Amino acid sequence: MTDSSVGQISTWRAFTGTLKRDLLLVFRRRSDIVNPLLFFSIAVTLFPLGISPEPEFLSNIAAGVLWVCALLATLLSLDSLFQQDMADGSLEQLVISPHPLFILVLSKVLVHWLVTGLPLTLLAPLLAVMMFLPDEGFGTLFITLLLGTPTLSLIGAIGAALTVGLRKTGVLLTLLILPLYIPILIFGTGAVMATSNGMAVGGHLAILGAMFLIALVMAPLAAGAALKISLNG
Amino acid sequence: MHFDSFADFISMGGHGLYVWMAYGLTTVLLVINFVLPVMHKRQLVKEQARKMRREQQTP
Amino acid sequence: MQELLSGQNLACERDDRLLFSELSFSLSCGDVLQIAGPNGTGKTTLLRMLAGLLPDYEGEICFKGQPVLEDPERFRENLLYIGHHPGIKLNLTPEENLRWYQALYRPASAEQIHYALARVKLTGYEDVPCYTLSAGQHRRVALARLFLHPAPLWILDEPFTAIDQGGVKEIEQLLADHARQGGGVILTTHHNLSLPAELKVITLGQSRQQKESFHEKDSQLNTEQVTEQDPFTVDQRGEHD
Amino acid sequence: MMFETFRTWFHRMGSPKWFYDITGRWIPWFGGIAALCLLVGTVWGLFFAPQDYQQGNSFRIIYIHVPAAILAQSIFFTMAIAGGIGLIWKMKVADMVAKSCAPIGATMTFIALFTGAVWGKPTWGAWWVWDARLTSMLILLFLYFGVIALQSAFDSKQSAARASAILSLVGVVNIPIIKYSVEWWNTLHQPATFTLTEKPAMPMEMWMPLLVMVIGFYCFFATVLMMRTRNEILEREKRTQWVQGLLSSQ
Repeated sequence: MTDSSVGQISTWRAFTGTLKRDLLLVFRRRSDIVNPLLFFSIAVTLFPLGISPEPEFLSNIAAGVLWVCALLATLLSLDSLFQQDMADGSLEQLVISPHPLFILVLSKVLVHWLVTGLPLTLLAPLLAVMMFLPDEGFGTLFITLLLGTPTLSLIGAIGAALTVGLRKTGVLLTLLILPLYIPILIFGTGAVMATSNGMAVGGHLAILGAMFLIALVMAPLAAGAALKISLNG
Repeated sequence: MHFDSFADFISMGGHGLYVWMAYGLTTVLLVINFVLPVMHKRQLVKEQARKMRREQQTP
Repeated sequence: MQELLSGQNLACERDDRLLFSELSFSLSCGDVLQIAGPNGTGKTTLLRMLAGLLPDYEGEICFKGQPVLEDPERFRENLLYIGHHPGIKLNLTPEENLRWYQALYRPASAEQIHYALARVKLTGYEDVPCYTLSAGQHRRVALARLFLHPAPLWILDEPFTAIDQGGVKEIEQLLADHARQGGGVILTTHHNLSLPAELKVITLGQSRQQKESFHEKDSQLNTEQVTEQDPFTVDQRGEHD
Repeated sequence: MMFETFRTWFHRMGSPKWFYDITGRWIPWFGGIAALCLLVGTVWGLFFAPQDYQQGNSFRIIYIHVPAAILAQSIFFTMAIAGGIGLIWKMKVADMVAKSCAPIGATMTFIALFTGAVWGKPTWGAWWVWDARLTSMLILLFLYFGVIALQSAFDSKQSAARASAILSLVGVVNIPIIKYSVEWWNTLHQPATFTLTEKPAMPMEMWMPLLVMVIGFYCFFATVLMMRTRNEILEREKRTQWVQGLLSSQ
């Protein structure tokens, strides 16, 4: 035993410590960042190939396609959110640490957003060019993704936490989470379409913001409760 | 009574197919919903009986 | 001696299967308590329950006389639990792994971490990614936390898994020291512990043996196996899952 | 006093045996009322109610579409509330009630969707229209499927009940948001389509049978729910003496 119990237990330090650890882990395995981006680009490319490369048509569906693909890319990356921690036993350590579990969940979700949601948001304008998104739509697309992707990560964390203890997850996570993503999709694309039509988007953004806040308050709690259940699955 | 004849009633003013399809499927589904738990219960009773017999054979 | 942890009438049922019931124990400061019993009798479940990982159980667990559920945070601050899986990230170095654990509890300086790693014979491995280390070394990284986190109560699930004989001796010494300094240890192990202090033992699965006669042969075999179990067979099993 | 009575009732409700006994007495009543109401409502709706001046006789589908749609939503709420009770107070019976809700709710949602689509054909000329009500029903059906799939993915019945309780609570929070956003989306894409059921004022002869049908559907749900929960009790408590005695006496 050491006689140096100088430092005090601090939830903030636990939050930043977990944040740092997870970022370091992602940095060591960069494919976790790159794969969702590749998926996003490939999936968007399929639409002109599968439907029609005509600029006028593409500019009509651009917002929807970009949003749907960003949503699916997020969804695919969610699978691994708690999987590693479950397998190596550090999830148990998170749960019995002397901190509110939802804070630590929040830290993991933040990392997930930083390595998937944020890069997707940054990449989206580039793909929007290829999809002939009307010029006015670019700003709105960026802002809606910036507001919407954290909500996707938060809600997705609930599904990831519910399914992490199962032997074969398969498409279950998708089945659980996709219906819950629909409102975000509707308002995200709605806002971009509205700007393209020269309408105000303040309302859409406010609703997206409200959904983010609701998810921010409730999702970590639900995910925390789900993790405790999954540990006993 | 709203309809003049039975044939009139069946045809529903040309919408018979839709009305009867909706009512038919609903009836089927409701009946299935009712029958499933009944069958399940019977199965549980049967299983218990089988278990009893097994226990009697090998005390 | 002051009472550290106690359980009254603990019972655990998992999916309609009763693992144990009416289990009471008391762990005072200075005690080492071993949970023994054949496989599948709920040793790990009991440890998880005591550590607060199992939400449904009957009975009451008290930490220093106060029910754990009344103030879980205080209990958790005073607990060090090392589970079946050591909780080591393979892509991080031992030092980074320990740094995260210390962020959850009390921060430690690099010197302290190096000292702890030296105590578990990992000097020179501080900066090596854990995936290059062996299973035994992973377990040692986890055990290094015992030198860093001054919690009075240790709950250790098979701490000797994959550890060589010399290491086992040292850890036994460490447990004895911890007990002498007023701490308490609860552990499961298949080793025959040789501790200078008195060892309390709870054996699970006895009542079941009486009830179900066909288990008897099994459990007799088990008690013999326990004494002879080779650490290396455990090692291999550990690596498989 | 009130509170005490409620607490003892709540406590007794948690005992599977008590629940089994009391619902055994209730089932004939609920079942009887359900059969009566469904029969009366159907005959009344099909034979006697006047036809709609715009939609003609296809309007008669309302007598199953609307009750099914109402039930689809209330069953989800029931499921979430029961799941929440099971989660917070660790009440086994509540878990079983929540589990039994899911298949009935999914059936009701499917009925609402199917009848809506069939009704849409003569009204809009297409089997499927992205109407706000139908779209939210479709999403609700997905939510039900999610709960059922999660329910069956767990080995442990306890964990299955808890996990699906969390999912249904999350779903309940989301249902109003989904409904609102789908309605908003609908006005954006299809301005001024006329909806199937929103009539300014329905004459008495039209909505009375509807009321009877709604009551009938509710009672039907209660009956099937109790039957399913009772089976669930028998299965999960099959090691207890009273269940073994009860099953072998039949």
